[in-house]
Amino acid sequence: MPAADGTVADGAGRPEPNHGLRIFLLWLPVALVADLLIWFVWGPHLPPGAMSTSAATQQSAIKIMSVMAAPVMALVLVYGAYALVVWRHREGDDEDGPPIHGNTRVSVTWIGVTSVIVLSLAVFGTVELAGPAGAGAGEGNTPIWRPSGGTPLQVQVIGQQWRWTYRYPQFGGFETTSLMLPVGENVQFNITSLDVIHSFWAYQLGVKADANPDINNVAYTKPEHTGQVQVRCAELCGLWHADMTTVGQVVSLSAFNAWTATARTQLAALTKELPPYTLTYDPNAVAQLGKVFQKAGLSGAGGGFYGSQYPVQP
Amino acid sequence: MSLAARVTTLIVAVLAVVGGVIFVVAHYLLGGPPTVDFAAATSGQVNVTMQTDASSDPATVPDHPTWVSYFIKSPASGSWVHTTLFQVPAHTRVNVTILGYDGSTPVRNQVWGQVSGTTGGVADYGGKPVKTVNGWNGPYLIQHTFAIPSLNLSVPVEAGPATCTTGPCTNNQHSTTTFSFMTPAQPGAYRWQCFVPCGLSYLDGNGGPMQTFGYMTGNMQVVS
Amino acid sequence: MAIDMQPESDRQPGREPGGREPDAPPPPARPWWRRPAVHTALAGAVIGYLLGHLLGNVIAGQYSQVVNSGQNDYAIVLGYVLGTLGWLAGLGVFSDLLRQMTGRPVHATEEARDASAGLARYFRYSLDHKVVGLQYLVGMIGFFLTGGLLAMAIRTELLSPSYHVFSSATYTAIVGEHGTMMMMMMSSLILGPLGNYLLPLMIGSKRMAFPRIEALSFWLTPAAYIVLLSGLMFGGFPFGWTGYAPLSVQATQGADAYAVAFGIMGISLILLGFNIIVTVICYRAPGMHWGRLPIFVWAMLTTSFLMVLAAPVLVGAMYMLITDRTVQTAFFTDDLGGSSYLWENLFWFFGHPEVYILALPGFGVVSEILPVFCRKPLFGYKVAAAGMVGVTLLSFFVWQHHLFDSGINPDMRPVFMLTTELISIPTGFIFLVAMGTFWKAKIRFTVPMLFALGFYFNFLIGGISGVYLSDVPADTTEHGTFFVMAHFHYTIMGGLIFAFMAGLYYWLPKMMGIRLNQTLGKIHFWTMFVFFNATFLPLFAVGMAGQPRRVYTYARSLETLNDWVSISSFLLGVSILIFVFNFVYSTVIARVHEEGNPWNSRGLEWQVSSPPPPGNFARVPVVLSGPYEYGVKDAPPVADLDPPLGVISNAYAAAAAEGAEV
Amino acid sequence: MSETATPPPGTPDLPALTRESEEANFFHEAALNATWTGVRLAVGALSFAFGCFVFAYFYLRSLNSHGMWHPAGVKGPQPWAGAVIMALVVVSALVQYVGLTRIKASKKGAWQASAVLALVLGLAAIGLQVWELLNLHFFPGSSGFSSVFVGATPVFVIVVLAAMIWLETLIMRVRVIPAISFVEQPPTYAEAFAVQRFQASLSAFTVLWNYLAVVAIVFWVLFYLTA
Repeated sequence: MPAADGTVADGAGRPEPNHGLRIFLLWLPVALVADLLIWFVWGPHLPPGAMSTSAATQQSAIKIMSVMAAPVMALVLVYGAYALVVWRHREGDDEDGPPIHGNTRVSVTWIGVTSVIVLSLAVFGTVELAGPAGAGAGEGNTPIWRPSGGTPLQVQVIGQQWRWTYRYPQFGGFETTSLMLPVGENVQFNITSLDVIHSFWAYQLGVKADANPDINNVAYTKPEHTGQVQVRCAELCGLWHADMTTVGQVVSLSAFNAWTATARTQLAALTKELPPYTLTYDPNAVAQLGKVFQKAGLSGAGGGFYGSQYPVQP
Repeated sequence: MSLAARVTTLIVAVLAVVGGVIFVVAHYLLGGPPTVDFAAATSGQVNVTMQTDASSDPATVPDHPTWVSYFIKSPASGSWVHTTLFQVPAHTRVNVTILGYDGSTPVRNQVWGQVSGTTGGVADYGGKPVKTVNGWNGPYLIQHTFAIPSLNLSVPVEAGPATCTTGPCTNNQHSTTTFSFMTPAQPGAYRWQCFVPCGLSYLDGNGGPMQTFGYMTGNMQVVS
Repeated sequence: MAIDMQPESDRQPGREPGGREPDAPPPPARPWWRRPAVHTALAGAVIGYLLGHLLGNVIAGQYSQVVNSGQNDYAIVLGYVLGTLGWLAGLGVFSDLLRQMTGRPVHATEEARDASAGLARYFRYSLDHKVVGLQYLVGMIGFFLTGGLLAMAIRTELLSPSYHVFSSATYTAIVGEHGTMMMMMMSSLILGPLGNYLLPLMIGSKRMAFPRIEALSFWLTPAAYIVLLSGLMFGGFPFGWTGYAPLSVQATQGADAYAVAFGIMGISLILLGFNIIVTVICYRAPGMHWGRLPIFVWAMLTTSFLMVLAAPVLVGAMYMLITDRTVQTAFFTDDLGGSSYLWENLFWFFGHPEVYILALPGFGVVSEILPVFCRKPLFGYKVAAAGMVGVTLLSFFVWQHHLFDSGINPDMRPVFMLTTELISIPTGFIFLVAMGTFWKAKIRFTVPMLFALGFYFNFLIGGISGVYLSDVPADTTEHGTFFVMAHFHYTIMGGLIFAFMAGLYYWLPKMMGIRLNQTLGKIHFWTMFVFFNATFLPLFAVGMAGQPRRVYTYARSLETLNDWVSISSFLLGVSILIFVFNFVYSTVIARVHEEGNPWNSRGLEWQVSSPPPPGNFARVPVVLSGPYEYGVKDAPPVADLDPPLGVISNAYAAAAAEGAEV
Repeated sequence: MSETATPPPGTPDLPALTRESEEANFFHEAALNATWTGVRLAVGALSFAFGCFVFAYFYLRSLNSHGMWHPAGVKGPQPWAGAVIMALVVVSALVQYVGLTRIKASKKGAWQASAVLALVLGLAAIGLQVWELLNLHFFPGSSGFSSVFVGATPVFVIVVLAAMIWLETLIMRVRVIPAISFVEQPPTYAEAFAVQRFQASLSAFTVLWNYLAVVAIVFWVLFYLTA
């Protein structure tokens, strides 16, 4: 057996090096440096930032998982690189490798370590989910993780093809196309849709919840800094899905109060026409439909897909 | 098989596949409505006249004559073009006149009964300025909305007195909705759409014409 | 007909009751244009489509929703269904069934003649598993290239956030076609070609269990392909491959193409998996016990279980979508007692196993190739097999991780988070197996090995990024963004496609007797590997920065990254073109023959000549040792290819006696 | 291999073992096993297909969105039709099963008669179900229940139709097999193979048909008894 660079043992030559130790020594600095970089350099800038409690939770979750993933990834890569360099086939060596069919100790260790990592991740994820009131994710209509304290600010998010509107039930129930939130207050988003499934994604707030027709989906957050919030739709909802964006604002409490007072007066005429505030809206239940029908030829309320069988059709 | 036979088979197969692809791509790219150009007529203001029709003449709109759709009056020829794409100059006042030949359809979300984003915050229904209408109850009934969401422009369009089903229509049985707005300085494509679910015979009224260019949605192309 | 019982009778001595005399001359051959093949199938499809369309118009032409909307979903769906049946009838799929129903014996004579015919047999309903394998191979490459072209179109549009090559309508249609083409047609990318061709060779059989079902499973795929693409002629479908209701109920006729095509492909998957499972269980050669099964066969077996059990739910969901769109049931309409959640649950109950339907065969291929080029036994064979079984079982219990933000069962999220993270344990086994096999190996960097190594690199990134998605808080930022998109492209494009390429370079000498050009292969690998990573690695960042999936426009600040990705993806396309050139050049023009065992492999499939003779083995082989005994001193040969009389009958007699006692 | 296992070929009546016959026997045995395995796998796949509708049934029922699962005003399908359809399928399965026990005692005629009866009963069930679907006195989308009913029953009809086609081929195939072959070994391999394959196919069909009878009962309970 030729020993080109001395790393491969031959019968009379140098002893087989301790490959395990070598790989460990190569891996250790790589993993350490990667983890330190992730924690101290990259971590504070990881998306989605720390503008709200839920965004901060997500940021820390991504950071901690990166810190756990980096050594694992480094181990596989360092091992792979070492193997490809050291255990590559040498010209003229036509013998097969050593017949190792397996190693129970190695397998059991591997399974044990991965199980521990995975289970701790699951526990960690659950704790993070429960901690800051659902971590900004949609929790359905009966949320089990709620913020402590009094009733949060209620903001209803209504998705429709292809725009978001917002209702503020605690301020007379006016409806507007702009999203305005006060800093430092708990916010409860009640998210619903009038037609198909959308997904309300307030990027900087770390809030994402599907807007389902006829279903109220609740998400909590608490903005901690003022600034702009990009709102997008994260579920393909038809032709103009990509354009279903708005820019929201997180402002001081006094500015928010001033805004609601103004909006309430300005939109008073419109608010009178709106249906009473509810958590979901039947897309085709149109008040005074018969009256509309009598006044002018009705063409296609609700599409008439189900014809006269539709319960709310005239 | 001989080399010649193999290569011949290969060439025939490649030609068949390429032909198929070209056919589909051509069908796809050559379709689509035309763009009406208002950018040429720059006299400080642009006048855009459109009409809505409950359904159309199969000769004019062979694809979906039963769908509700818009027509735009071409400034060059004065004829009605079946399209929802038009081109206007940037930072210019646009005066829009919409002739309503369609019957009434209630809005789904009453918030779209409010006029927003126009000059003066109003739209004129038959000459009367209006700020907010109830799309379910009158006194003005509405049929569609003309909305450019990125400009926060939204105008409910008044329902016509009769339903014209042979678009483009030229009789006087129509409502008239007029409003003005300023085009933005930034050139690009600005989508406009209708927020009244008016796709008759589609689930919740939101399929078909609501999602197809040339009917109830389109692009306003702003050029510098 | 659920199960076709009648086996081939051409090799049986003696005469079957009611059958043809063994010595009688075969019936005279009909001229080629009268024999069922692709051209008669196309004719059947056209006739069927027109018939179905006519029928639909007669049934539903007067319904108000048809008259008003100007579309007739009944006519389209019936056209597709009858067109598919006509396609199959034109191929002669039903002729044996009709013969059985009228009490005539099944005649396999024409198929037997086709086995030795030239190119024409590849255009027929052939019952030879080697023919079906090659049909699948060419078909799958064609479907993959179509999907890839659509991907190029997507990246072209995303070059700029403001200038649009396509309209948003065209773009969503292209996205939907690309996603559906890749996720549904590629489900049988490995099991179709490599599975059908190699499985009997690897387990020492001359055939698959149900040759007619095998051929049927292939011939449904071109039908699904044509139906899916025909959706473009109706304006496409605007809801991606997931088809979330009610968007898919309200869409125009393109949605019918989606539902019918996906349904047809689902049936094809069921049939493919069904046949493979039965073949593995019942057709193993004597001595090929479970502990000697090649790891690739384990992968195929577990994948097939996923196909057979998950795909029926897909077919059911597609069927419900069709009934909602035609006869106006209200499965997915909330106002009428349905639920949009029902679709999400049913779709992902299939959709998550589907992900492993795509991934598991890749694990199998690379694990199979690794020992050959490491010249060592596979490390932890049992761990590898157990990992595949574990993935199979767990994959049925993770589907709600696609719905973390949807509001469905929010209190169940910790459970699904746990199951999702648990599944990474058996998935991790493939890395344990690979690292163990590398230990003190003699790694040979051939083209198949390069692709296998590329697989491990890509799948590592894909797998680790999957852990982020399983965690609900992290997933809230990542769900529905390009991060998810990058993640599953790493597992599918970087995993499945790299494994497929590895398998193709490795087994093509076996399947065609032709070796692909190795220099071009190396160029292909390096360009594909580099540009694949250049394309998809930045997409993680793009997604994290807030770009949702399936958008034709995006934030201006992301333009540089998107341009980088687009240009890389075009170069990735060029590398696929290098592959296509290599494939065509090597198989059609240069044709360097390779008849022996070029990789010096111990696989049973390499113990016969290339391509294998009709019937694969001269005698039923008796397997003597496992397939990975590299470096084992005095290991017995893999199999006795010419066992003495009596050995085989002892094996099956014992098995039969054992069965009789049960 | 429960019902189909006959003594393996190679008994003294048959010609001596040759390489060809050994191989033919091997693949013959594999084919019998494949039939046994295949039908059980098919039952598994069908269970997931029907399970899809059962899931929809219970899911929509528990959600009861807008109170529209099965509102009081909306009629259901006719109870008598459901009971008759279920009874036809169950009786057909029973008749066929009884016939199967007779064929094992070489009473081929008894099985033939029972199989024809089972076929007629099964086709009658299909016919009645189709008639019911064509004469619904409610609209398919009028409630969650009506949707599941209108969606699920055609699937069941299609599967039953496939089973009936299979039964028909069995009836055609059995004609050429002598009754004595079911108790005594036929003189040639080919004939022995044909008999054993028929038996394997028949027992597989019985598994499927009995399973479908159970499905018929489940659907009857869901759609007519507890709706």
